[in-house]
Amino acid sequence: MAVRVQEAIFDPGRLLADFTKARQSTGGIASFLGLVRDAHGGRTVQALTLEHYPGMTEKQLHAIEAEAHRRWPLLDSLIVHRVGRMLPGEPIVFVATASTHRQAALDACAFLIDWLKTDAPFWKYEETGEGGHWVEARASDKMARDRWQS
Amino acid sequence: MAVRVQEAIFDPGRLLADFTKARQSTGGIASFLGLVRDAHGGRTVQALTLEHYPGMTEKQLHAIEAEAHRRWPLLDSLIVHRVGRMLPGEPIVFVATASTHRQAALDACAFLIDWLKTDAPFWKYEETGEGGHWVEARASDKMARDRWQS
Amino acid sequence: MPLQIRYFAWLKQRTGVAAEEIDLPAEIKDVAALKAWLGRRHPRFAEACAAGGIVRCAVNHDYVEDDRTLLPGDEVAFFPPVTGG
Amino acid sequence: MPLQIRYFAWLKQRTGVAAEEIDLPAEIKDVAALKAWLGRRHPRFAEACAAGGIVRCAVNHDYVEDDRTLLPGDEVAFFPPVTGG
Repeated sequence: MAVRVQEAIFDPGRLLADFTKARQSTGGIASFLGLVRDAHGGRTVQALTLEHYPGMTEKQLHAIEAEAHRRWPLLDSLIVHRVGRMLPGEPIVFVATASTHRQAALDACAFLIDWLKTDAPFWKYEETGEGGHWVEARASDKMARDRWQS
Repeated sequence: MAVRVQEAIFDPGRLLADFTKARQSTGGIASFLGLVRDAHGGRTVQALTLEHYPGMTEKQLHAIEAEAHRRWPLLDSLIVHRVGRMLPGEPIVFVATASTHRQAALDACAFLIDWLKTDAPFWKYEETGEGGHWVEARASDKMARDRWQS
Repeated sequence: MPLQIRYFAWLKQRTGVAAEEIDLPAEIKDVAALKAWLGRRHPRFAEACAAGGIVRCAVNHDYVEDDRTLLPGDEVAFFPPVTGG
Repeated sequence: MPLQIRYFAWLKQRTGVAAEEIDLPAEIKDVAALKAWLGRRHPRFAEACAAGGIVRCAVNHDYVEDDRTLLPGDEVAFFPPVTGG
């Protein structure tokens, strides 16, 4: 189990390779990688800046990760989220889960990214050709999170 | 879109890194990696050999991939499956999907691995401490596939 | 009662400060009352609170509702719905 | 009618051959009849077919049911439920 919040760009391939090493008993590894898109809502995106709440971010991510381990038989998990300014095509977030059962790995990975999107204190500021603005939360993210309620 | 069936071992990190390159418009990439487990049904697994049906394998994988693209707005996808003899901890299969929408990427990735497990002509032969045997199909794989029926 | 207040994202632009240390009058006992009190210092914060559902609150790094009782030394943060991932 | 027959996984061990070219009598018209006919050549293949639900069939690389009509030159494969991934 690990949570990392960092400004530095990361190499998703390297993260997956490291996460995969020496897994003799792991049946499956699911992962999700979020990237900065060059367009959003019909506007060209020149850069994205992620603000966060240091301290609360780590606390919430650890809580979300612990919840995933409570719900599914996971052998390991990893959440890496960047903050600061980044350009289109750059990675923002990487989530990986390992389990002996593929369904547990897949479900837990989807759960982590859904909950992270609604519960971790990050805010996106977009720079477009028409100036900068804070990205608004989407109702669909809230719905995606709520389907995991039990 | 790409399908590869190969004997050679692959590096999942390298596959994800290559799949991620130059994706300015991609919002999310989901992936699943299947690994050889060192135990199965209470027995120690020393090696796993994947037999397949050359020609039909590729045809079925392409059909499954096309079905995923028909169901979800995918920008790209990749299926890599090994055949031949492999050892615990080695990768067997890697599936990746790219979409502007994370839910499409996640769902299509789960769909691909579920359908692949029931529709692609691969057969596992396990070598254990008690000799070798063909792995039996699991009812749960059939159920996982059937939940995608519409 | 001494409290640490923090604002994030566009709420920070509404108040003009990222953080402030305040000494709360004794009659202000919960988050709802604190929001009203802060609204008198920062009219544009009051506006955002009035809009409904767009100002979230955390106390000591945990999400709380408006009825959360405040204690001396609490770190209280206000921010819009999150948009990470 | 000339046909290519292929067997995979443990069915191949039951028949003792991976592939065979056969010349099918004219009265054998579909997969069901072919299975019965092959069962007379390979008693342990007949056993597997009798067990029900564990012998799958593909013609020219597509899954088919027992009522699939056979055509000259078809490649017909028999195998157990798949276990890849």
